Amino acid sequence: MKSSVIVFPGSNCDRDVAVSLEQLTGHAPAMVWHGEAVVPDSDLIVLPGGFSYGDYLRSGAMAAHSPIMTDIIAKARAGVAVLGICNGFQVLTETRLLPGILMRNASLKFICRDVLLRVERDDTIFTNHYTKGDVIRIPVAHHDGNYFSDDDTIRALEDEGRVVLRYCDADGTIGEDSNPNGSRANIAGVIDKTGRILGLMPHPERLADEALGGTDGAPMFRSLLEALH
Amino acid sequence: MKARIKITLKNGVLDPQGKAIANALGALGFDGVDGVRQGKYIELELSESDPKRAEAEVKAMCEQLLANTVIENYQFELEPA
Amino acid sequence: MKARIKITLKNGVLDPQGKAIANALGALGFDGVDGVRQGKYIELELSESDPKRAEAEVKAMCEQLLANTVIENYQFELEPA
Amino acid sequence: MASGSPAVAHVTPDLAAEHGLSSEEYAHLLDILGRAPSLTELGIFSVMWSEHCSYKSSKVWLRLLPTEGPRVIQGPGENAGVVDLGDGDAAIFKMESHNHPSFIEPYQGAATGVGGIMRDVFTMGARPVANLNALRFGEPDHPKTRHLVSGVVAGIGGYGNCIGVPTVGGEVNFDEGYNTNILVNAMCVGLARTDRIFYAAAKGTGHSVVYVGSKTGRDGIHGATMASAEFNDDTEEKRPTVQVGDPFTEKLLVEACLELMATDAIIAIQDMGAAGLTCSCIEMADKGGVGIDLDLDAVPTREQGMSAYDMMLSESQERMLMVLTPGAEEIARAVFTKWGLDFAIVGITTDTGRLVARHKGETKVDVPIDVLANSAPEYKRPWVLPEPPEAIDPSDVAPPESIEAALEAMIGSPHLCSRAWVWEQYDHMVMADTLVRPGGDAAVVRIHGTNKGLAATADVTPRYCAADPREGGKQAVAEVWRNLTATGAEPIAITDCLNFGNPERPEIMGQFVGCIEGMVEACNTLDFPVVSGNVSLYNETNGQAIPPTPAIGGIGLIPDITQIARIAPTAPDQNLVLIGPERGHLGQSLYMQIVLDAKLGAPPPVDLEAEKRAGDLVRSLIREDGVAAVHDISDGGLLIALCEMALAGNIGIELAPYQGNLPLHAVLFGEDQGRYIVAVDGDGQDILTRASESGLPARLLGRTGGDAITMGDESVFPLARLRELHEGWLPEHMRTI
Ligand SMILES: Nc1ncnc2c1ncn2[C@@H]1O[C@H](COP(=O)(O)OP(=O)(O)O)[C@@H](O)[C@H]1O
Ligand SMILES: [Mg+2]
Repeated sequence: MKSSVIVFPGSNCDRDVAVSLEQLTGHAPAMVWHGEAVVPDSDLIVLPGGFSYGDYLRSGAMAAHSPIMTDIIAKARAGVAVLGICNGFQVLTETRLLPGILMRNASLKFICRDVLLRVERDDTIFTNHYTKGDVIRIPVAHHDGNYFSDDDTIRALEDEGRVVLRYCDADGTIGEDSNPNGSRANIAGVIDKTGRILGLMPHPERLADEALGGTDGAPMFRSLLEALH
Repeated sequence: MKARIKITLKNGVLDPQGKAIANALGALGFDGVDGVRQGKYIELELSESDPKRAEAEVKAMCEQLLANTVIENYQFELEPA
Repeated sequence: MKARIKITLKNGVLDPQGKAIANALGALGFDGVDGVRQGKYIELELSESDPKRAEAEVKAMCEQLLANTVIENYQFELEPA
Repeated sequence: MASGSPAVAHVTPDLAAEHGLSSEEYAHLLDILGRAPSLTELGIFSVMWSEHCSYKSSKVWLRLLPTEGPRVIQGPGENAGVVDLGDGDAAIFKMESHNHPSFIEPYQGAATGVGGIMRDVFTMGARPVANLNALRFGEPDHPKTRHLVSGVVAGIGGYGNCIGVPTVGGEVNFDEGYNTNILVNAMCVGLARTDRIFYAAAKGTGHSVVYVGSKTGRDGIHGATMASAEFNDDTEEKRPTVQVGDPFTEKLLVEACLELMATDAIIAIQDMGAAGLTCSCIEMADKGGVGIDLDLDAVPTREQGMSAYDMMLSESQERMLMVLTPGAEEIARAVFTKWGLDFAIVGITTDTGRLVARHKGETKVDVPIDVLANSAPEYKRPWVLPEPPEAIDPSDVAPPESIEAALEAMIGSPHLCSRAWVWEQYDHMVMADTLVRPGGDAAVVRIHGTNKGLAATADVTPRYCAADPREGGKQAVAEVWRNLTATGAEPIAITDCLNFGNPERPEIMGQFVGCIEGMVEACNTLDFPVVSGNVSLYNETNGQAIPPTPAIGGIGLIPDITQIARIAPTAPDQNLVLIGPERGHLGQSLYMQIVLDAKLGAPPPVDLEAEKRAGDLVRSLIREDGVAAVHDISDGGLLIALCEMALAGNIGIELAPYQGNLPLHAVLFGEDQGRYIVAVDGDGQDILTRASESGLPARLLGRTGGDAITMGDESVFPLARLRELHEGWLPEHMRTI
């Protein structure tokens, strides 16, 4: 499996996700500077977490216009798998590859802690190593993770089964108490119509190593390996 | 020229900051506040001096970067330097 | 009444956001931008209908909460509902 | 603004006084220059001789601190301290205060404090890997407190999160003594290779002096803005002195500096911190034994019409000064341009031994560097150390109405409640090496790509220092050592941030001296050298000084990350063993403060020899894989520590009835020092034996199990209730902001 991790000025989880990719897929990704014109031949392109351009103006807004994005958008349309984690998810919504937007958390505070997620789909290239209904523990760390879309879009997402992960409580119940940031319908991750582009706020790369206290993030990388070898 | 741009959230879009401000104002004892919306205000210094061209330029900047037109509206005024 | 409040950074205060926006606009090919300052824009719906009292109220809100007067200036207009 | 060459000046003794120079200091200045200074020169002397830059009141005492040890590569005197972690790894760390700016503008003050301390660390070649912060606020209900807490915490998070360095630890105190003088102390720990450490000494002449980072504005210009206003014809609004942090630029600066540091381009590098360009030039030149000629026309500026005075004294953030090897200019320029940062050659090193600065064709500064750097006044200010209070016998301290009531009041108090509301606003996991997150005794981060861990903590107990500065100074160092030990780390070295009131008052100077003496004793006994630090004096308002607060930050090494102890017991039926003395010391305890509303008596004495034996024992137990969990006992005493363990592990504890002679409340809430609770899978007998072989008291406390803390048949505290109290107070208190 060939993967590339895009490095924007201000990315700061680029190394973290590269470590997970290497450890869990056995292949070190190419680290690609945002100023490049093309992404090297890849099965998977990862937009990592961080604060691209300081997240000034709007999270992900300036990165969405980085030179490399033209090629990423073209490759995504041609079917290359794209994974946007946290800031990467924000970039994907700003480029409109994914619908909606990540607004300021309802608490207005940055929030960093483990959250519980219910896996809504186990038939995607990102989640086939989970089982539908699994409750997994993965950290979030964001200031702007409050997923918003208009009613029509939310309905379409639900109808098309494009919500892949939702914030939940220990027995999988979806409710306000388990919603860390005010996201509509407790949405933590959504996928595009083709099933090749996933954006999620939680950081699977942060709990994919027993030494860090958990491995619930690891199946995402294994899923990708199996689907894309 | 100077451009003064106001970027506001569209109707129906959730505004966590506005809501928090409304609560905080209430807590401070300002009780006649029926609604708060927070947006952005951006001032640009432009070297362009032709109002028509400046207008087209600012519009393009708003569409491409400054506003996210999925959720935001923008409005601007130009002022000769 | 409606209050439209603009909050801007005082002169001389660093504006990292404005700086980054200026760079991004340059990268997008807008090269006639000599300066960018980013501020906040807040709209309030007030139940007060007396302009004098509304003005005093909004001023107090700005001083106490909306603006950080150590680094920010504010300015507002009132508009009858 | 002043015009003309240095020889022509409007400077008067009055203006010198407004710049904070005493008449003796001004006379000394005239003597050094042999003429009146220019305004810019006056500004330069005033900042170089300020307490902040010159340490004039504290220097004589700081010399007492032990600064050497087998692992010390660089002690105090550089941007940060450097210690050896073996295998070519080095840790570089320091703590610094940003108290006053944080009181004026909590978000930006705290944010720029974090930015400043990080620059001190990456200047030396380290990648920052962990941030900590020690915060002191006024009473929770003081009208300013909520606003300050919320702004400071958001500012620390705002900066560190954006840069992508985990904020993994710290402490928070509330006390009326900080009502009008909060303390914001930030610590940064970085990792480097021992053969790639960068220093400030600008050796060699004819080398380019290079400015990188952000542009210079008029922000933060030394308190002299007021004075210089008189010289200012334009009637612009008064310049704000608050600096705004730009973490995005700092992130780029870290990456660019580290990229250039991988080459051989840099001879010397220094961040521009307090007193900006002035201080960085003088320090680099002085350490290298050279002079510097500056061309101020080349300095990147962000505002129109900046004078030499403005440029020399600006404290704009996110800037560095470097001296490059000949011919490396273009390599360096390419790196900084790639990262979108300003890069300018602003000067050259010379053999004149003088700092010369020219602006618009005029010489604005021409001063001897050696004298300027080394002639700052040094004061041995008068000091008095009051008689320490008498120790109070435990049986003379009133018992609570009930143990339940006391525990409820304490665990849900501002002093002992969970700080999760704070650290959840900090990204404490970014870099994916955080092995022990906030909430334990010390945080542990993995040394990237290795099997080694670095433990870090920051501690001091100001109420002990106030009651008895010597004992308090000792205790602060000992507690740091203990918190590191409790994770299994070998404590290596400390940094400090010494926050006190006005040193011109003998009783304040006495607190300072006492704390230092206590620290010296503890550092010596525990082999725990001081490698960097910072002094913040004049923390007082209207004659009301803060409690003496020598914050200590320490780091320790864990050679094998499979042998880390955490505070959470891991299963039911684990036995809990107390190691260390039980004397029921309640003087200056939180029991006394919270339950009896008093701050009386002597603080708990620290027996440093016993401390060392207890720590060494606990560390060996951890490394022999002999324990399931470890927690030290500090604020609030034994029962609070047990509750913290139970809550962390989400498992109850059944305590055996106490059979000794002390009053029960003294046993449960006494703050005797040098103690640990150890959880083990076995019966704990071997630990009792090992302790007695080390000459340490130890006893079995009880075992884990159930969902409550129980004590015989008498008392039951359901965990759920404890959790509600412990985790509820801070969010609830801050909800109303
Ligand atoms: N300001 C803070 N930032 C991050 N972590 C904090 C802060 N304040 C306290 N903590 C964390 O909370 C836990 C308890 O703190 P404290 O009561 O000071 O511990 P101890 O008594 O062991 O020194 C520690 O893990 C500490 O790092
Ligand atoms: Mg501890």
